Amino acid sequence: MTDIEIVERLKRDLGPEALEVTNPDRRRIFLKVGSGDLVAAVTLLRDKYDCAYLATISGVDKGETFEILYHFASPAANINVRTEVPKASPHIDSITAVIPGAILYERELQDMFGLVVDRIPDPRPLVVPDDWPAGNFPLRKDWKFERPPEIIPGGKS
Amino acid sequence: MLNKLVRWSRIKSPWILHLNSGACNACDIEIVAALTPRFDVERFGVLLKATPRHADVIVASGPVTRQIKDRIIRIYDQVPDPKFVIAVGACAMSGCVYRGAYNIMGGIDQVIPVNVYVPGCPARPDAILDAVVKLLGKL
Amino acid sequence: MAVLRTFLYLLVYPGLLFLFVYSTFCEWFDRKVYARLQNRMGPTHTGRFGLLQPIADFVKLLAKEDIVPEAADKSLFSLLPVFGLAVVSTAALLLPVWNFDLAAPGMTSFSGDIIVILYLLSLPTLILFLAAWSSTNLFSTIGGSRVLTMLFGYEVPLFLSVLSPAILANSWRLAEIAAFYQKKPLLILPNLLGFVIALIAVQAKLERTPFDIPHAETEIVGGTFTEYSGKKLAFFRLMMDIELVVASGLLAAVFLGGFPGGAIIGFVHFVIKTLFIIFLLALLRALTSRIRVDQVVRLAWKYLAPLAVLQLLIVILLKGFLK
Amino acid sequence: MKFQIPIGPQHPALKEPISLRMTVEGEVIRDADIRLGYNHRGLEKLAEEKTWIQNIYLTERICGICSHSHATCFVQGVEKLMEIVPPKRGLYIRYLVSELERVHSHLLWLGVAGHEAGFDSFFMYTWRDREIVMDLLELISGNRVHYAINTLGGVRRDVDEGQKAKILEGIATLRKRSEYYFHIGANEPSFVGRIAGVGLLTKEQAVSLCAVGPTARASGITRDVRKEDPYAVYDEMDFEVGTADSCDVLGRVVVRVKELLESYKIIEQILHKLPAGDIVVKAPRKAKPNEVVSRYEAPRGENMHYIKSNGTDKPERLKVRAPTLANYPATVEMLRHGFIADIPLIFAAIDPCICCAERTVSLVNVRNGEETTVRLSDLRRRAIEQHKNAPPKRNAVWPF
Repeated sequence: MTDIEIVERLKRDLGPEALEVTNPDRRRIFLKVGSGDLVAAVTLLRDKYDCAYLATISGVDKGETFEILYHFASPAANINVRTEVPKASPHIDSITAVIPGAILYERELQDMFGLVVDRIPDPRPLVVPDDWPAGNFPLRKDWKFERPPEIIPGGKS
Repeated sequence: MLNKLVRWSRIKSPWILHLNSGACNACDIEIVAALTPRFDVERFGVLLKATPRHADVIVASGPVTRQIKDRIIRIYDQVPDPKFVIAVGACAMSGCVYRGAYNIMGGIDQVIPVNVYVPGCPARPDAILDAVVKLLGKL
Repeated sequence: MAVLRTFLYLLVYPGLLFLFVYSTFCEWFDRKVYARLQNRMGPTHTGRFGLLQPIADFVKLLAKEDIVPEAADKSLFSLLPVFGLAVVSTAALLLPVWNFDLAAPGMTSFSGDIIVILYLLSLPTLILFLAAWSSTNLFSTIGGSRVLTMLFGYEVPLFLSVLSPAILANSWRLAEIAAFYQKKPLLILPNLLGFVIALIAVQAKLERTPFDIPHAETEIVGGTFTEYSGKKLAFFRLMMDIELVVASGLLAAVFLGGFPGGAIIGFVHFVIKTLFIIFLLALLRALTSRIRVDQVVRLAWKYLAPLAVLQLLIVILLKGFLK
Repeated sequence: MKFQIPIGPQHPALKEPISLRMTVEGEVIRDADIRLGYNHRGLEKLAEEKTWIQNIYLTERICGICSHSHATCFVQGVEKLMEIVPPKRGLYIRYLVSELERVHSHLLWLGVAGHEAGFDSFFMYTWRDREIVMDLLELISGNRVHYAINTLGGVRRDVDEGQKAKILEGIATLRKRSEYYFHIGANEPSFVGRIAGVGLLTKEQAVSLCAVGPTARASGITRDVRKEDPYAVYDEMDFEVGTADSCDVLGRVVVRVKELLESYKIIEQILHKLPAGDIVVKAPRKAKPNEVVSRYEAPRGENMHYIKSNGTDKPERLKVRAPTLANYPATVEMLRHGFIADIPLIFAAIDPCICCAERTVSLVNVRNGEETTVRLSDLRRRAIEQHKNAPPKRNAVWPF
């Protein structure tokens, strides 16, 4: 299956759910869906496109919204599903029911961006170190960090 | 006389504990490489020990992450006196490229006292050997 | 005079001082052989050829801070190393190298001393278990339970295989067994199977690879010794070293024809034969990887014990045939 | 009697800090829980504050063992963003180093596996021979561990004829030795007794838990980015993807040794085909706003970098997915119902590179046991179902 065929097939299968399908590079396909259609799209990819292998989930802080990318890989191509959620109500559905291996990446999203993943099997709050203050999400662009003062051993501090 | 004997034995038999506080593995594999036939630290009586209770010298590598800080102090306390710390690699000295990252507290000397610093990213096994020998020469 | 002699006997030769020197030498030998088999040098720079390395380790540990954990049973925790050292040193006195004279058996050579030495060799295992248990560390506890589990595995094959030469020699006294095989060296051969079994069992008793399960450092950190430091650790290490000497001496006395020829030549025999056995043990240590505790028990009961029984059978039949 | 034992964060089996909490019953593990965060350094945030060139050296220091992998994966992506094509010779040298790194990493792993199993002689011998490849890497790049040979648009150092001959010579020695180690690893009874049938991961489990690299290939999945998505020079090379179907630690040893032998083949081909010409082209300082997904087959499995640029000289977002992270769910599956004695082996079998996995993530794994039985998730049900179907070869037969 060539890239163009996959793009055509995706457009046909998903219909209006596919907001945008692009093919910027060899074997790289970016598919954009609404955040509500995500689980359906992932299920379709897994069942019909041989995409059981989820490479990772990346989040990007785009100011007003969070962009979330699910990177799938199949022998034919690398399909990246893109979806966006508003920063005001950052809710996204969990895909662990479809792909169990996604759990780590979803937890990472929760930790780093403060996204809320609905229906995640293990929603324990995961903060980076044990003593991490709540409400700090390091990968948000507006999160700033101040370095603690360093001690110079044996000298002036 | 007795003091001399004890000092001699300390110089001749430093047992090390390898402590990784969030390093990138490079210094760690070089420390392990120092045990292997090419470098072979056992010639000098150096043994890698598993528990802090048996060790004399802590060989620490890596910047200190926020999560592991308390554990490092606990491990340092578990080592019986007299104890020494060798900071291996640029990260253990100052934080190296990670200096300024939000989860890094800086070099290992921010948490426990350090006796010897070994520069290098990563430090070569020869340099680590040299550090152990120099440390013992200072006794 | 007799009191002085007893003192010398207990403290200098073949007592503590000699045992200390010889066991550290054996440890050095073991480490050196092990290192050479791995293409390394082993200790080199402490004394000539690194000979003083184990002594340096020992002195350094003596001079270190001694930590007793809060939760540990303090008196037991501190007493056990000394007790263990005493037990193995006592066992060492029973070796027939210091009392070769059959006509005038000393205090430490009597009929049945082979049984006593075997039991004295079992005690360190129990001491290790108690030491692990009293230090209350999780890893120590696991190590302790592993010590006991292994004890059930190797003890029976060891006893059976050591007793079969005794049966053939028709004696329960080490010196007599050794003398019997000196007279008829060919009879050593039927015991070869028993020798191999005893080697493996001794390896397990000394907790060396492939049986270093109780203190497997990649699994349970220091295992039984996790909480020990300073003097107590030094005593435990010395205990293990002396146990190595005693066990190899026992095997040499029983399987390799003892130590004939008076104080000097007998002593040379002792050194050569124990070093040979230590060499074999080091070889075994270098050539194998650690096995699981369930595999130890299975190995012991499935293969070692039946083979030891077979060895007994061979010996009994041979004895009937010789008569 | 059930009790919990902590493995780590400072534990001799782990050269890096991580905490495994095992619930054990006697010697049998009932449950495993992984707690990361000890090695979390916040690299992804840091990368947003550094320029493209600085980031090469930062990504190189994600991990010391697969340093070249991360740097190459990053550079590959950035070159696409900047729309520059490195010259052929530069590419060949870059992937020559990457194959040499695979050799060093797999030899290192073989030794560590031996060490975890208490087989120290094996460890010493493989590490002795690993020094050969370390010398070759030092010869090419000048460094033993962080080679720093990548730059945007090519590589920084050329290979001359003398070096070529040296590398070929070293590879010939290593090939002989690797075959011998393969013989030992697959035949030494006490070693095989420890690794056969340990750490089972069926093919279905491996697929559903998204395992990668040798862990997946030992379960019969032929997933190799070099073959599947041939980047740069790999479509010109002739090599096979080594797989095994025993699904246990022994299979992982076999896969890694097969990969070693394939790597020697690739190195020889690269050296014989090495074209003449430049090794580097000049790269612009900034990249146009765009995004790219860069994949790379590291020694431990697939590396993936998602890079987004915003027109400046710094990345908007750099997402690093290291192979070890992808293997953690599979590891928890493998550990369950194993023995305490198998923990270091199983854990080492994924060749964990905690520093890779943790540049920004913290996670506690899917939990089994009392707490989650209340809300029986689909994941847990699946895991149990699959476990029932696993072939009953948990207890290895003593091979005497």
